[in-house]
Amino acid sequence: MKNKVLLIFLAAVIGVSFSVIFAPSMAFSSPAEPIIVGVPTSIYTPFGRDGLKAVNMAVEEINAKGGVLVGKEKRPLKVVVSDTRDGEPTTPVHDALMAYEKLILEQKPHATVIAPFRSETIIASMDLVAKYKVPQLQTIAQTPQFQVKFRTDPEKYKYLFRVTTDAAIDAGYLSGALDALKADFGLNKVYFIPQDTLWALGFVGVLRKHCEKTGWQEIGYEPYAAGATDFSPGLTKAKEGKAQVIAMVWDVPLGAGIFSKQWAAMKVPAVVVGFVPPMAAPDAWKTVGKDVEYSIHVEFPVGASVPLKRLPKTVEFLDKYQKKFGKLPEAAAVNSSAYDSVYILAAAIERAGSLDPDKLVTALEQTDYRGVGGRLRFNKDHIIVFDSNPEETGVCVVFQWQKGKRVPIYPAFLAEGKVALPPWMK
Amino acid sequence: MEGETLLKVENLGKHFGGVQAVFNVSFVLRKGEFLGVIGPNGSGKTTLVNLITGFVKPDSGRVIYRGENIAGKKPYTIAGLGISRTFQMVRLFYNLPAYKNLIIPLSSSRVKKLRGGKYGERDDVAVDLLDDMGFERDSFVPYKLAGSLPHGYLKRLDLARAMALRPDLLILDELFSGMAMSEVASTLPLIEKFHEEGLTIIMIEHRLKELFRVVDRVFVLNFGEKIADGSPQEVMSTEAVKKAYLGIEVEIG
Amino acid sequence: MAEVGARYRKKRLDRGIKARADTIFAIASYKEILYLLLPRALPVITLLVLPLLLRGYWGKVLVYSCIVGLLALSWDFLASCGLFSLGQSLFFGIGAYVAGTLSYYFHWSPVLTLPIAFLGGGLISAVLLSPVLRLRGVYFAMVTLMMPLLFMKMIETTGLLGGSHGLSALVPFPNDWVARYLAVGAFIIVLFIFRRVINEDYGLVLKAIRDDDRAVMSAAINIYWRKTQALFVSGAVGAFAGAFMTHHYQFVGMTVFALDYSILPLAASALGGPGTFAGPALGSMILVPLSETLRALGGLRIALYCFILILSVIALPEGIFHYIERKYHQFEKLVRIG
Amino acid sequence: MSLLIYGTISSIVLALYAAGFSLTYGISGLANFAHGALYILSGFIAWSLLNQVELPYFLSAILSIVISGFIGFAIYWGLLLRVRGIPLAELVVTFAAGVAILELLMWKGFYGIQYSLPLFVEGGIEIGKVAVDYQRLFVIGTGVVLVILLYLFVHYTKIGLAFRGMAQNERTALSVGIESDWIGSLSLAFGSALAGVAAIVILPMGLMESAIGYEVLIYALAVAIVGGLESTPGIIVASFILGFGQVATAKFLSAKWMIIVPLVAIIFVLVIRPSGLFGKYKELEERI
Repeated sequence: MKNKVLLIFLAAVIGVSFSVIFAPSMAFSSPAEPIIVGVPTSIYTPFGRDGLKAVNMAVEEINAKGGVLVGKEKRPLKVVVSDTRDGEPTTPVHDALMAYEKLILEQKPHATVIAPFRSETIIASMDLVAKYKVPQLQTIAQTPQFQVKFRTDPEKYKYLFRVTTDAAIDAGYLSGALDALKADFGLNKVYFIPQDTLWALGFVGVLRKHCEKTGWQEIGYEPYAAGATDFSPGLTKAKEGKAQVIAMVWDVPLGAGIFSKQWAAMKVPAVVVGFVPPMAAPDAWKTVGKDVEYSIHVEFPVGASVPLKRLPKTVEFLDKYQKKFGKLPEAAAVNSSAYDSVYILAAAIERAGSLDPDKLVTALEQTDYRGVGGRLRFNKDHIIVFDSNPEETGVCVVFQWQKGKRVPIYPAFLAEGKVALPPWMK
Repeated sequence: MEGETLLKVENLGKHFGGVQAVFNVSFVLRKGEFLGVIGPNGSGKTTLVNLITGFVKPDSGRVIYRGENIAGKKPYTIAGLGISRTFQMVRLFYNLPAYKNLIIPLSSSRVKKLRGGKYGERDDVAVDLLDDMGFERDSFVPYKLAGSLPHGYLKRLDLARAMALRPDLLILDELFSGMAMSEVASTLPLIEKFHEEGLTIIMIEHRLKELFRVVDRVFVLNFGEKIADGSPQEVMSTEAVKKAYLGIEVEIG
Repeated sequence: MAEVGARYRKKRLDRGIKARADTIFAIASYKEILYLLLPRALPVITLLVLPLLLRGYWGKVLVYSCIVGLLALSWDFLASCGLFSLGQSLFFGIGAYVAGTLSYYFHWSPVLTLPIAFLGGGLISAVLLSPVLRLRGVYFAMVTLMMPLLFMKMIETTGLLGGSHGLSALVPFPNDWVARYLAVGAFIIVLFIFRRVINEDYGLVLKAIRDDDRAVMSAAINIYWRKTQALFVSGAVGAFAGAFMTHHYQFVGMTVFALDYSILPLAASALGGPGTFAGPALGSMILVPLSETLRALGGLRIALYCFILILSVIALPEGIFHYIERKYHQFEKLVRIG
Repeated sequence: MSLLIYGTISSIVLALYAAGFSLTYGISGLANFAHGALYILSGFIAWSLLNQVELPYFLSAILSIVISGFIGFAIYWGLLLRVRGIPLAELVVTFAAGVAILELLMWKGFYGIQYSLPLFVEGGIEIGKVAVDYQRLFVIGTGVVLVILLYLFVHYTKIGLAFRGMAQNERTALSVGIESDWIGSLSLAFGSALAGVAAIVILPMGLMESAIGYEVLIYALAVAIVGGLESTPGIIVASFILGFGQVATAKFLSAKWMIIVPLVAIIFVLVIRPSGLFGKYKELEERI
């Protein structure tokens, strides 16, 4: 009997699958055919999840204004999502690529935004994108490998754009904060704990150079595996070496969370400076605890999660976001990029007056857009230029937890307060 | 009968936990000899076989076969040297046709050497062997699943499996246990035939009557120790053996 | 039919085409020849035609099905001699990295890397796992489960072989057709070779080892050596699958050791019926397209495999292939009662 | 000093990972591959009880342990009963069940910064200039207590003795009226509960993520293989070898080489002594 049931079940299954295989691809035509915007990313990670929300927000706004002008007719935008699951370290890259490929081949998107989460997936997907010629505006992965590979064959990889910062930029901003600490309080002992992945190492590499130049004393430098679950050795060394600053760069939630808790528990008398999402998140005060107080983080680009009085656009964006979804985005990174990238795409389409990928690419290359992240223009590597003047380039911001609030402290033109030293260090 | 020494066991010993299964056993086996091993239940007969054939590693002592010590060698190595055995509890492949059971020994490197097993030929060889054992080649018996055969047939299939190796020394571990009288009567001549063809045989048996009819020499184990060794008559007349086999009187035919 | 059922009853009979042993047939007519050939010819023809029919994405799915099929076959080959692996991804990954490394550092074309990965992968797997062969029971499964996961972590943390970024922009196949027919071809060939071998004396011995290794040992056969050979064959096939995917996606990264490549073949085999090769092949041909139709479910797919796995292990241990086979060889007729 | 302390800690963590697994296996020969899944699952159960049902922490901790015990029990009667005695089938079923649990957790979106259990006691102390937080000390305590309790349990309680009987010889155990399925299910329940205990004491040190489930399973297996499947002393020794090995590598070499330790240990042990340091060498040494 059981067997019968099973067989029926299987028969049904086979039926379904094959009917799907031979079904013609759904191409319904309406008066104004929508422009398909693909979102192939890992929608379970904070970055993917909140980025997707931001994208939907942008799309709704544009459609509310009647859509995008392609040649003569106004066409609405339509978002199609495909979960690459590559935020989970156990997901095979091939699987993520298949998810991406499925999106391209079945939904026929005219362009994609956000794009996969893990660096290696992005790197691997570059060949895919080049093959299918679907412009991609990636907003999460920051690996320097992107430029390296891009330069090997700019013509082939021209369909790839990056609407977010480079690790080097973020680091540059942080060095500013370090300078402030040095100048104001004479701190000069630093301990580095980067996540052992290319972008983080690049990030910290820049910091180290800066520290050497400006006379910081390096107590230690210890990269940890991205899957690390115990930081006590490093923290102990930092404590024994009397480090005053712990420079930490980590994006994997698990390790970052463990670090935050261990750091808090071990009462290491040092300021954490860097990029530690759980400690930078709006509700870190609750999740990690009061110990996040005085920790200093960089946000790239501006408007990802901290409203800045000096940049109204960021306030506007985050207010809209909060109204729509109830709470601020979790990660202090890239959410505003996702939002901007949709507008950049729309503008480019209108300039190109067509959806032909090559025309679109040329249009995208001419992008000059004043968005949440500042003034956004691509360089020859198809990466948005970031520097320190929102009138000229995209910008980032460094903030510090002070009395349960995230106070921008650097750069000066964005600062709403001065960097403070924890009482237990005086 | 004086022949060259084939197997020489020197104070072999083995205990499982507390139990001393085999204790300081030594004996010599000449080529072409037919040795019977008897003893009450649990006297260590099967363990002795396992020790010689390498299924159990000895704690002490040596097993010298053709001048080299094979104690502690792997079973397949020993079998490869030509010591073949049957099992008290037959070990066969019940989901294979009877004749396919013989393919396994026939495809061993030893047989390849001796017989040069070309593909396809093996099936015929197997059927021949079974025919000798009384599985008529033209009946359906050899092609039936081993699992579907009666116990007597299984025992003989096991024997055939052992013989398929072309052994120099054949060890029969209670081959007759559970066989019907008639089956025993039909199997015994086979074994005698092997012996006459010059095969050296060690036979462990409870059915002393049949045993004594065929063996040249008997060797009695009790509680893992050798208590007697010699021709059937003299062995059965010794006191120790009488005590071991209390109440069993055996007429020697 | 009710009133018929009253006076008649169904009777199942085996078709009387088999004489004596399984291998010997008594063929009387073309009909019977057809009857024997059809189940073998039909799948082959289907597989050879499908690449022409399927467009776009489902072509990819077909390829992937074949790759999983290869893994399932290699799993079944190991299982046929009692070695139960929970880590086909080990073989897959080894092959993938062998091919990837050669293609990345020396820019060798698939023509070279595939065969090298095939042989080398088999060799490495055999050497790596041979110590475990001496152990019974769950050891082999445990070790094969951990090995790939540890390798994944090792590559991630030490940064060897491209580390977590993997090796990309590798030499691709000349075009999609080559890829498709290579996958399908390899799949068919392996399937038929395995099915043939397992019914030869060689396969007989392997199965015997699974059933009763002591009896096999008493037949002067070095079971460990045989098992190692099986390991080599299975490893080689798995490695080939990995190498293929490497070139197909021009990328190899640490996730080639991911659990998916262990579970899918396992589920496929359990579903189709282990020990028959045709079963696992069939299973993967069902499971992969199914999982693609369900891709929208994201992570839930893996859970689904697991349910299928459990279901088939508990409810239908023989697998669907046996069931179909039995049905094919039997015919039912109504006989009058009394 | 710090090597000593943190070595001990990570050793005991490993021991806690492996304890449940080897207990189950030692008693009923069941290799419970759902172990890791149950570990992280009970963590999430505790979390939901704490944050959604809003029970007190202590209560929800205890409850989650009990629940995971019951889940183990249920897995036995629900899934394993029909395949009991076929080791590989058992293994596949538990393994699949485990992966299913993990993937379902992932799918339900148990992923992100907010999922973490609070520490039992905030803060820490200094032992000879080495800072240790109370949570980690607590882990050590739990580990030690657990081992002692297990010993007492197995050697002095009726059911414990029944377990040992089952472990030594199933047939005789049956003949003296110990019911195999009953024992089997209980052993699984106990193993799962132990996984729960481990989760409750260890998880507060970090975040929860279903991927941890796999890691726990790997380490449990690694310890079991190195130490020898069913031997408790083996487990303890093995976890100390691995634990100290890892911490030492982190200290003297670099943190990123830590993972190599178990891999090397396993390969080494498999080559030298395949059945593990303390395992009985079960190749052919049986009467036949």
